Amino acid sequence: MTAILDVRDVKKSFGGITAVNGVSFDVQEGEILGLIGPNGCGKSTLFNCILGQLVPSAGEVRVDGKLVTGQRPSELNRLGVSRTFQLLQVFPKLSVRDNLILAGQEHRGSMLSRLLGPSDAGLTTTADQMIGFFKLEHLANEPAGGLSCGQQKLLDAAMAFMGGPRLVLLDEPAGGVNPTMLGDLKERLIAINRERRATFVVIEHNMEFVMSLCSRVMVMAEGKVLAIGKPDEIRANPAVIEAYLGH
Amino acid sequence: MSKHNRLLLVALSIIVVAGLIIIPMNFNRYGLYILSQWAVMTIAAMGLNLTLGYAGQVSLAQGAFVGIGAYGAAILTTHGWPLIAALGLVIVICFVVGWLLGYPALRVQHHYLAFVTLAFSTLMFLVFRNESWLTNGIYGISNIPRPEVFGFPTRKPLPFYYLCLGSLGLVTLAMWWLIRSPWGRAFMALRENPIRAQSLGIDTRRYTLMAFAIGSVLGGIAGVLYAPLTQYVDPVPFNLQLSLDLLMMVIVGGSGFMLGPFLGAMIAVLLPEWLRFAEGYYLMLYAAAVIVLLIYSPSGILGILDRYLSSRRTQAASALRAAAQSKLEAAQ
Amino acid sequence: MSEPILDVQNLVGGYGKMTILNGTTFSVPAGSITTVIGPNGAGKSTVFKAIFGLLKLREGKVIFKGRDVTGLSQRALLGAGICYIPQGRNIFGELSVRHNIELGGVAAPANIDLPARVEAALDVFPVLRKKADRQASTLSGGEQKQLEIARGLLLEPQLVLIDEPSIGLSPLMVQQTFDMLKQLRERGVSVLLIEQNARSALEISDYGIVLELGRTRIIDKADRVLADPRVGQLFLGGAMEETVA
Amino acid sequence: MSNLLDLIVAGLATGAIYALVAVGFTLLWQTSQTINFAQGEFVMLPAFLMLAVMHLGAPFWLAVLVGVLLSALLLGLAFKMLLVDPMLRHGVLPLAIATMALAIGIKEAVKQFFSAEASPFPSIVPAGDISVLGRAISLQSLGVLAVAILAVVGLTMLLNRTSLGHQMQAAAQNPTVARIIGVPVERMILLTFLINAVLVALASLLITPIYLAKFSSGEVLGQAAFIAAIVGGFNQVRGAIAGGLLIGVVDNLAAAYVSTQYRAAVPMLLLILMILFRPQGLLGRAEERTV
Amino acid sequence: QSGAPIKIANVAELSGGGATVGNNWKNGIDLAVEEINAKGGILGRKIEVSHADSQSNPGVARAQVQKALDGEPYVLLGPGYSGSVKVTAPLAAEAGITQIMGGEAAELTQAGNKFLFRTSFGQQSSMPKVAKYINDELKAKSVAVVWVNNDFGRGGRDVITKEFNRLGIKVAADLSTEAGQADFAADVSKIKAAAPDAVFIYVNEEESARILKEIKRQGVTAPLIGETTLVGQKVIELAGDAANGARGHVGLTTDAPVEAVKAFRDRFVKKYNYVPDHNGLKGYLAIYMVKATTEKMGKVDSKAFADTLHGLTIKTSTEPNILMDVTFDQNGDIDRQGFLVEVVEGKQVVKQVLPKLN
Ligand SMILES: Nc1ncnc2c1ncn2[C@@H]1O[C@H](COP(=O)(O)OP(=O)(O)OP(=O)(O)O)[C@@H](O)[C@H]1O
Ligand SMILES: Nc1ncnc2c1ncn2[C@@H]1O[C@H](COP(=O)(O)OP(=O)(O)OP(=O)(O)O)[C@@H](O)[C@H]1O
Ligand SMILES: [Mg+2]
Ligand SMILES: [Mg+2]
Repeated sequence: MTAILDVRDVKKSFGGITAVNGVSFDVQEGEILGLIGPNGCGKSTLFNCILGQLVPSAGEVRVDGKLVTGQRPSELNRLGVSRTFQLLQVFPKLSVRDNLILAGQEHRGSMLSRLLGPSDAGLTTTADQMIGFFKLEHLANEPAGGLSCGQQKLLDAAMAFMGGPRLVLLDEPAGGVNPTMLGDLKERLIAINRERRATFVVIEHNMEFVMSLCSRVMVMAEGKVLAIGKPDEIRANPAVIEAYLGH
Repeated sequence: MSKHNRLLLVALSIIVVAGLIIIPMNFNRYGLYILSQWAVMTIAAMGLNLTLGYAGQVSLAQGAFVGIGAYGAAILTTHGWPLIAALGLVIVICFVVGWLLGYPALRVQHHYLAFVTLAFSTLMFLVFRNESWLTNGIYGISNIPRPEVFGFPTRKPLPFYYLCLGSLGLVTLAMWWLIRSPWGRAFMALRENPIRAQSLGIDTRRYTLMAFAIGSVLGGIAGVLYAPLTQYVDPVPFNLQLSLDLLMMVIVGGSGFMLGPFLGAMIAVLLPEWLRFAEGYYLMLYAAAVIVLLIYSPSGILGILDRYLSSRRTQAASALRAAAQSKLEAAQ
Repeated sequence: MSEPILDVQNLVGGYGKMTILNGTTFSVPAGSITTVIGPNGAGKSTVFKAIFGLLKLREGKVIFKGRDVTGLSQRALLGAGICYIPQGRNIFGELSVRHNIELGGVAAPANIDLPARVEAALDVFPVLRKKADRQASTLSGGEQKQLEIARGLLLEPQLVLIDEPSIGLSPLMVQQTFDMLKQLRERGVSVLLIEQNARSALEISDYGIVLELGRTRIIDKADRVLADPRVGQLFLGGAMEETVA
Repeated sequence: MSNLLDLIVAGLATGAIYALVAVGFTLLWQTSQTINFAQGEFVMLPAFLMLAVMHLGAPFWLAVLVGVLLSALLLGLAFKMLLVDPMLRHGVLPLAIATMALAIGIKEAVKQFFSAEASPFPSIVPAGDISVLGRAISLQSLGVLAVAILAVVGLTMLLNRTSLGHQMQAAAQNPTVARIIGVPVERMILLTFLINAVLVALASLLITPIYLAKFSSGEVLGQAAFIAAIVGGFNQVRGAIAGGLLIGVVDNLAAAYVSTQYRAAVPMLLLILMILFRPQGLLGRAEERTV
Repeated sequence: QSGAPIKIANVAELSGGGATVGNNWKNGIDLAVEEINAKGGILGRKIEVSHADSQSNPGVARAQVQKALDGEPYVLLGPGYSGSVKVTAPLAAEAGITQIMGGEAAELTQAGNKFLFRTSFGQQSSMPKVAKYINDELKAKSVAVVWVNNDFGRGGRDVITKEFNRLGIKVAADLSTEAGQADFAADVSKIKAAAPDAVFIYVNEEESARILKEIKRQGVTAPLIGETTLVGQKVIELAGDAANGARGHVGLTTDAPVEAVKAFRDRFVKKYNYVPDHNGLKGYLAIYMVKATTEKMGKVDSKAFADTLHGLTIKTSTEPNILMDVTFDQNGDIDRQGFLVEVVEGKQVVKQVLPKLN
């Protein structure tokens, strides 16, 4: 069985600074991989390299065994790979509902049918379900820019799921989200993972969340992989404790 | 509530359209000419509104496309082509050129893009002026015939005005359809947050190029009408100033609003005419009016309306919020 | 309860016609850490903006050390001894890291030794020292947050308003930040904190406030808030099977 | 190759003028994120203010003084309060359009209240040529170049080395956050526009003797300066010098070696290529990290 | 209703690229109207002129002329740009209104329009005189031609190169320049490289001054010949001693050695505080053309106006303010005295008077 995501020896440097320094790992279909590491160790940069937002200085990225290094983010998204962002990334002047429809529309029909077909690409129901789940009903018609930080974070996550992706890379989805809602989010992720065999890679600093969600955890430090293993092993790894977790 | 609003809107548009058809019937030639000019400029501004207002791509080249359209129509119709054939050819040319002009937008944005399009605009002006074999250079092309539409001649001002108005109507319908389709939403995504858009599978390259191409086509269509309207084209009207004027129409009307260009073109074409009574001061008054308008509503005339609508919307949201039951109380 | 350093009385306000704060009232005892918790969109950040003069209030008053500071300019508030570290990313991307930190001292009185304070701040955050001359926008998310905290504390205020500092920080850094807040308290500085990382925050706090729909629902000692079963269930992720309203 | 040298020196002289106007452009961008399409008219106007004062019988030095003050008042203070304040928050375009309208207004006003004719303007730099690289170059051009360089050096020092400069930049990049940390944003923006106003008055004083006082002379200057600013790198004041000089020289070389009919286009085409390969401009910095 | 004012409409380049032209033209008109009205008007009726701005844009010009014609004026004045004339002339002709304009392009009067009249020499009559002078007096065999690339410059250039061809003179360099151009180094260095026997310069006043300065700086010694715009007082004022030696054919100039012209100039300066260029004269003369023609007809009749003006000779003896005797031919073209002028030590010196043809 080939891995759904296979990263080989990816490097990325900016001028003299090497942010990602030869990272290799793979993710099997249906897995939930956690990605942790101290601030500035290169996690987000690694995501950006995988997803085509940045072109890696070296190395290869494969999705389903197909080489995708250097492909544009939109092309990757069409392959069923979607993501969320660490910093808030919504469409501030569009309504919450339009944000969600937008997130799914390119996965429906052809370019032409999207011009001639219904204006919501048949996504209003799906979008409203998402809105309901994240308790944003009263804001559905409000511009997304007016949401609170935590709400925008949730909207960002919701957008990542609108296209029915097979692989989702989440960059700190829990940051600023209320713990109760976070519990719901975790349940939801697990449900999607079970039902649709969707695969997740999650960057997160919230250990409780990572350790209870992920089947495997990878630790990065200074642009390299420090350790990779089951949550319990990682929690007990002295190197990880020293570099990242603290006492 | 919203159904009621929609009904009101439909009624209002019918009144406006009827007004535009009936009232000018007893206008003099000058009035009809100015109104036709307004219709033509509205079409061009609608194109720029798509490129700039919806898709967020700054373009200072819209005037050049009006020029391409006007010269295309002038050259072909004076060589005996029917205007409709010229229109077809112009649409193809503008689409292709607009598409190509979009490529720099894939690499650079904002003022750099403004510069690239400005350069294109300058280049086109020089081509119109210098390539005399094609455009008759600075002397321009005169005696451009007005077309026959379904057997009706439009030589007289009134029928020609109806031709312009009809074209405007068709373009508006097409534009309305485009904007409310998923394409329209994708264009806005391009403007709001291209990075997020890309990661949602929106092919920002293709949409950017499309925004340029379609916007340019509208510029070309406006040009095709401009040529028989003035019956004479020379390079001067299609210099950078026209692009800047069109930009002004879009911003003043309200960029990113469907009806913005209508009002913007009204300000740019009709307002100076109304101010003519002030003789030597009319352009000063005009400038002052534009400035005051922008001070009052920096998001353009339709920004005022939008502020009103959105405040009504937030009121509704506020009510929803107020009605929400406290979880704590529910738990008690 | 000791003498309050900050007294927030019956704040009513919001964005445009949308009312977010519906009579928010609470006070912050001097020399304490007070944590505000509540669901997303409850209006926590909005309260901070209101206190710091960034929101037009329709009603209500903000009293700082017995003085009405409602609607004062930010510079005046900084001068009075309040500083505010907002949520999200708030750096000047095109300036260097060092210049960003230095800007934290803009409102400082003339007699303090700014360069020394900048050095001290860089000592607290070694990552920033390492990258002091880089353009701030190139920092990673967590590093940017550290930069903001360093910049915000440069004036050595008497009251710190800090909105979700833990977002994006590694567990080690969260610990350090909380330790730092504790140290501030030891020096007599009062801290008003918003946290979704509510358990850890309440553990270091003296008081806890639960904010919901723009109203303060519970104000109590932190340990009592932590122990309150309703709070645990609704806002600390205690129970997962919460029913959707 | 003396011909080539001639062209380069002449191009540098013209380029210096563009550079001097462009400095204000880049300054406004770096310290308030605004684009002033009336910058050319801003340079044109002070000369007329000075002429007006001279018509009242005042000596030249007094006219200059009054001109600079008036321009600080009109193009600095009034401009900032009436146009910039209400529009700054709404992004670049509304203000840019308003300045386009303002340009029309200024042009028309000068035409109406002064004259549509060009009039000569006294030079504070002695007229006459000196020989540079074996070619005659006017002292006036050298004066322009010197002031442009001084302005750029001064402003660069101010912006990059002083806390005041950092505050100005901070106020431009993120006004809300700047306010939160105590930057007096209003005052910084005012300062920006005052500096620009004094700069344009100075430029007017130096350039008008060469370009003549004419209501329309701002059009060419403004456009050239806009282009120079972009080429040099919008976000760096020093880019204005490089951009201005480059445009001046390339324009001359294009006219001499490519085509006079297309002379306006040749430098632009070259520069488009440059922009596509180096989008941040000659001396600009790369745009910041986006994700 | 003989007391009602006579309505005349003027459409000119009051703003945009031609603003200097248009405003001079307008001021000239206003001055003449003021004079005539002060003396009781034409046939006892006052003149009332309306001014409209074409923004130097043919499209706008068309609108304004349309508007003016809808108001049924007695005569239409302007525009000054040939392109704008071209787009408006058919409208005036259709309405049967006489149009007295400022354009100088050769072709304007050759399209058989019976209602269009010039106020100055068309290029088809001025350029051959310049070419003849270059050929006969300077005996130049090769000439560099510098022209401004708009309808004015291009038109002149096209006519004169045709003349050069006819006379067997070689065009050594053909240099187009831009309106408002500041830097002529490249153009002059090309002239220098071509080493012509003479340089023909056909650009506007300010650019004339700039190129003269540059020519001096680069040490080009060939004789410089131009038209009205090369040797005007304005150019001399702006170019200083670089203007010395420049020669030109001048059809209409405020510096003409004619007393009436000098008096006009003084009146103009008194009213407007600056010295007009030839466009100021053109506007002034346009109004006196209307006066003379109307008085000749003895009635205010817009239908008969054009017919009367065709073939009419207006003499200074009957109408002193026409300044110089002038005759209009069947095309609406003009015949009048001309001058060959040289700048000597900062002064215009008339070298030769080119008499009226008939
Ligand atoms: N565009 C850039 N230019 C220069 N350096 C960069 C750039 N982007 C990232 N870096 C550097 O690369 C390193 C890794 O950054 P990255 O954002 O990947 O960290 P991270 O692991 O996501 O950290 P955090 O947990 O704080 O988000 C950092 O040191 C950062 O300064
Ligand atoms: N700039 C704004 N414009 C309009 N509405 C806003 C704006 N900012 C916040 N709101 C609204 O105000 C409400 C409260 O927002 P606030 O940011 O105070 O929430 P919060 O309690 O801080 O939430 P979080 O925990 O997610 O940060 C939200 O419902 C949001 O939609
Ligand atoms: Mg990160
Ligand atoms: Mg918040």
